[in-house]
Amino acid sequence: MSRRARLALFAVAAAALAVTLGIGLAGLPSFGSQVSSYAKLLNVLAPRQRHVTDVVSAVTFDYRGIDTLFEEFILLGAVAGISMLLRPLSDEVRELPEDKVPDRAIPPPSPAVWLLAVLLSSLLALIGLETVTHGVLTPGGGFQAGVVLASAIYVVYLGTNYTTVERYQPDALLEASDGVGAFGFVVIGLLGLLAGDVFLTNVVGLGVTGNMIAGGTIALLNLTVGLEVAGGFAILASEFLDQTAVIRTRTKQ
Amino acid sequence: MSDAVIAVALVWVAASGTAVVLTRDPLQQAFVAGFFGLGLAFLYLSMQAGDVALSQIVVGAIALPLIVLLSLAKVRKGRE
Amino acid sequence: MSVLAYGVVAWLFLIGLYGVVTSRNLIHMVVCVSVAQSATDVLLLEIGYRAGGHAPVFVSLPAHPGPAVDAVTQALALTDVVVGATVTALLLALAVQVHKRAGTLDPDALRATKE
Amino acid sequence: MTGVNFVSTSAVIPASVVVPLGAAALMAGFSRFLPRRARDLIAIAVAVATTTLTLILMAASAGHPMIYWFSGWRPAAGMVIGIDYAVGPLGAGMASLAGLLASAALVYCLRYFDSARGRHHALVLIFLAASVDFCLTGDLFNLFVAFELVAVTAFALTAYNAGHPAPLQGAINFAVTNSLGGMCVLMGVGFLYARTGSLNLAQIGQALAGHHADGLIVVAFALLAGGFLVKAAVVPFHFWLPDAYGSAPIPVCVLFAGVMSELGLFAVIRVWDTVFSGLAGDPGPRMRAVLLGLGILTALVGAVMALAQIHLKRMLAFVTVSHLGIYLIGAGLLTPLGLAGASLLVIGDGLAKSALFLGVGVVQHQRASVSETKLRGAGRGLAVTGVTVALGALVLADLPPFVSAAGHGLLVDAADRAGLPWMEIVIALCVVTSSAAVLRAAGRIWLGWGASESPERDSGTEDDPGDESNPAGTEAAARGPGERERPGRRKRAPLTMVLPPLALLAIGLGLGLTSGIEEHAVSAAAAFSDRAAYVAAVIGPHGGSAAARISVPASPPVSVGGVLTDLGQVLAVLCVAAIALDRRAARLRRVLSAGIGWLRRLHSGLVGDQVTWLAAGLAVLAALGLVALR
Repeated sequence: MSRRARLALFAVAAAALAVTLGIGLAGLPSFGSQVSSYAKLLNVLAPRQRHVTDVVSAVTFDYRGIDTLFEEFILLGAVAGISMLLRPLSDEVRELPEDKVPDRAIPPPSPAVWLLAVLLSSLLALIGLETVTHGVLTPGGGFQAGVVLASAIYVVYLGTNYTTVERYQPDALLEASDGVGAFGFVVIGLLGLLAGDVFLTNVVGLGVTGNMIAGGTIALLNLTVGLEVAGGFAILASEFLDQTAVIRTRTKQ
Repeated sequence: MSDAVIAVALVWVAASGTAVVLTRDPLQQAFVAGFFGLGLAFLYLSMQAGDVALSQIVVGAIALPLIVLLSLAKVRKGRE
Repeated sequence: MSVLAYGVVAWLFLIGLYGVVTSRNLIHMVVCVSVAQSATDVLLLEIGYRAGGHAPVFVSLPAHPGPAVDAVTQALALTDVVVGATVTALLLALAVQVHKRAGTLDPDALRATKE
Repeated sequence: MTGVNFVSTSAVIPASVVVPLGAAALMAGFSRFLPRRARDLIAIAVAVATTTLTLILMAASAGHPMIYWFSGWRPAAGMVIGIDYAVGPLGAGMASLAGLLASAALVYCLRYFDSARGRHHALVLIFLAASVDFCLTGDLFNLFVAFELVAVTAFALTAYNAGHPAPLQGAINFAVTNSLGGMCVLMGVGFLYARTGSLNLAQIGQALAGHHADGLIVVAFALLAGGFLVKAAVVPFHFWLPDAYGSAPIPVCVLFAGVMSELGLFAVIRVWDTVFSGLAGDPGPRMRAVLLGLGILTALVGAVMALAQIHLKRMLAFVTVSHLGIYLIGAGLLTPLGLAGASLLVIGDGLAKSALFLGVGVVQHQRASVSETKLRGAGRGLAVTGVTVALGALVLADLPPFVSAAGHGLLVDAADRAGLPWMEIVIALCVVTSSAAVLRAAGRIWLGWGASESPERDSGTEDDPGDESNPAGTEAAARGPGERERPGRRKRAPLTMVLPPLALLAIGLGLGLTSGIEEHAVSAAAAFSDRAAYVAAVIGPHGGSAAARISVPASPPVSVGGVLTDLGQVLAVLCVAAIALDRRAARLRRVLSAGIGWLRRLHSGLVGDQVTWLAAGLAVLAALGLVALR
């Protein structure tokens, strides 16, 4: 239909949708008035039963662990899908920036930029590791740390020109870390089965509440998710970078 | 006091969300989206949701802007 | 306060829909989808908020900390942020390829699947 | 029955999900190091293993539901803490169908995907694991996560041919509308959690039972049902399906046409039966009217649009939409008999539609076109595929010995018992029209009948270059992956492309001939829709009321009348197809196609229009919900 007709229909539909959402939202308990008994129970149970202080990571990795397993595979599927969509197709060729202009060398980045990149990426890597290891104590955890670790790799891209990145890019390592992270989550889940209990049971020693190595499989799952998310988002960035810098449609010589 | 902070965060989020939708040029929109993501993180923090605020910061400040800008670079490159 | 809190959820969702329907650029549309996605996160966290409650992190708390906020809705919102980020990345990859093949980013000009 | 502990700790239940996920993780991580042939074989082996696991679950859960609590968190004092799988025969049966179609698609892929370096194997396996989770889960948020996982893998698989505009635009329409649908589902989950404080289907249902539906519950139902109906491609949410299925690669169409949209319907009925059916004021009859209305509308629109298509894959996409309407009619009767009929139809038609897509894939691979008019008389060398396509069309029209006929019989009987005798005529009309479209295409391609249509009807079907299938056998790495020489009259189609469709039809025939298939289906459907038994099984004895023996309605013996109506339907299909091809009836065809011009213009393929229809549909659904639930 024409844009005007679409806008008119959308105006009516949006008004009706606003009324619908209004009715639904009006039925909610008033803002900040109550927390469900399920949540109160978990806030009491989790620190005692799982020796963790960050109840959100206990709920994410233990009480509702199968949700997080599928969430990790949403990320794995999306990364596999994007690397499939952005692959060089039959009418495209991978051409490094220099090959286009053979006579003129691309000016190397100034050493100051490279120094800053090295400092920043090591700092980001440190923050990432700290976030993942303290996942059971304070807010943070596998996913957030993974993206920070991936950003440590992005900063290296920014610090150098693309050809050095292309030469030293550990594609196989990133894909392997993506796959191993997801597979690790499944293996840790299988520990429960091997111990004769059900899938994803927390069979590893729970440690002492308050220190880093606590919560049994919760800490381990944090590590595997961090590994997978770091690899995944690094692949995401390198795929988009490849599309922008390297892949060109084959010129008909 | 915390209700006032949440109210400010809510207004910030609503205003910047509208701004994100109304800026038609994708490049400018990327910056407003960064501002919107920051507002969301501030709102989540004011509602005592540390984990979600951290992941919103991480996604909104690192992952999405990089991918949007790379897509724009590819799209702009195709135009010359 | 409830009207403002829940009103922002409905407003974000509808303004996101408006952005998608009236968009003239696929990348603009993808960011509008992520705005609508954030409405669901805000709703989940508002449902789990407890006035005067502290974060569900039980470390170095004052003597009488009072009630804690709902940790389950935070776990749900966490999953939702991940889903939103991955769907946005996938849509951007599609947008890049559409521009390469169809030469335009205007959704109304994409006629390959016309009846 | 009370006090019987349904909790099961058999490792088969988690294995049915963990096996494909683990294999997918390894495939995605290490596909560089595996030779291509090894990747294919591993993927097929894992898909077949998953199918056997789900079949074991279907058999084991025939008597009573098996409840599996993950992470060991069983309900404490009637309050659910962890996430459970409530394995029932119906859910496991749907999961087995998903496994079967995934295996058939992967076998077909041996000749097909080559330049994706094994990543599409990981996507298909994750899609399969998500479908199994979708069918078995007893947790509402886990249902949303499975919904998103099926959607994400489906977006990527649809746009595999990133070199052509049609698959990309189909994937964008599919991705935007389905992710907006996912947001609606999540808001519905949020509302129900705010009201009942639980995310478990049984506990929410128990908390809502007996209460009157206020504004929040009605809007929660509208959002949940709306989101799932977007995936189920019910009018007015169906616009994305022809764009996505019409341009996706063939093996992906096999997966989608057979099981993906049916998952949406399965979720709507699961949520209705378990959560909302216990509301006070007996909303059943009014909700039946809403669901039947949507089902009839979808069946009619799909059938009419299928007849108007000449692009084979878009035609099959509209046939899928039409049959989804018929399944919604069956399930929308909200009786065990209707649900049993719908589930047998889902299995029988799912196999037939997948066989048709595979057949079209052979034609596309050998003749590099999917336009019916261009392929007129080009079917000479592909006799086996011609038989498959014709037989598939007749099976869709409920040819007696096949399992679809049994499903159709149950559905018609359920409609009669519900006091809707005219429903049989509506179903027959839609089935005949959609199958006639496919038969007309088969007649034109293989027998060369019918005038070559005027080119103006040829819009939108520029020679579909098919997919980057490699010339048979050679890994043409030198010429860049996927390079194909101009396809002239190729030699015979490879066996791995011709056999899978026949195998699927044979399975449909085998199921149809097994005695007692109707009884199993009816008892499975009865167990599925019995809310009290489900709540008692999940929350344990002190939770729900006594699980009374499920009253299994006596399913009708195969009446001679049933077989006659099925045969009549098949004959009607042959006549309509003949008329459609007959030169003399050209004027009739022009009048008819002019009549539905407005409907064809509505399917503009623009994502802006489709999102507008989504918003309008949601508002209408909320209004209907208000009427039905209050």
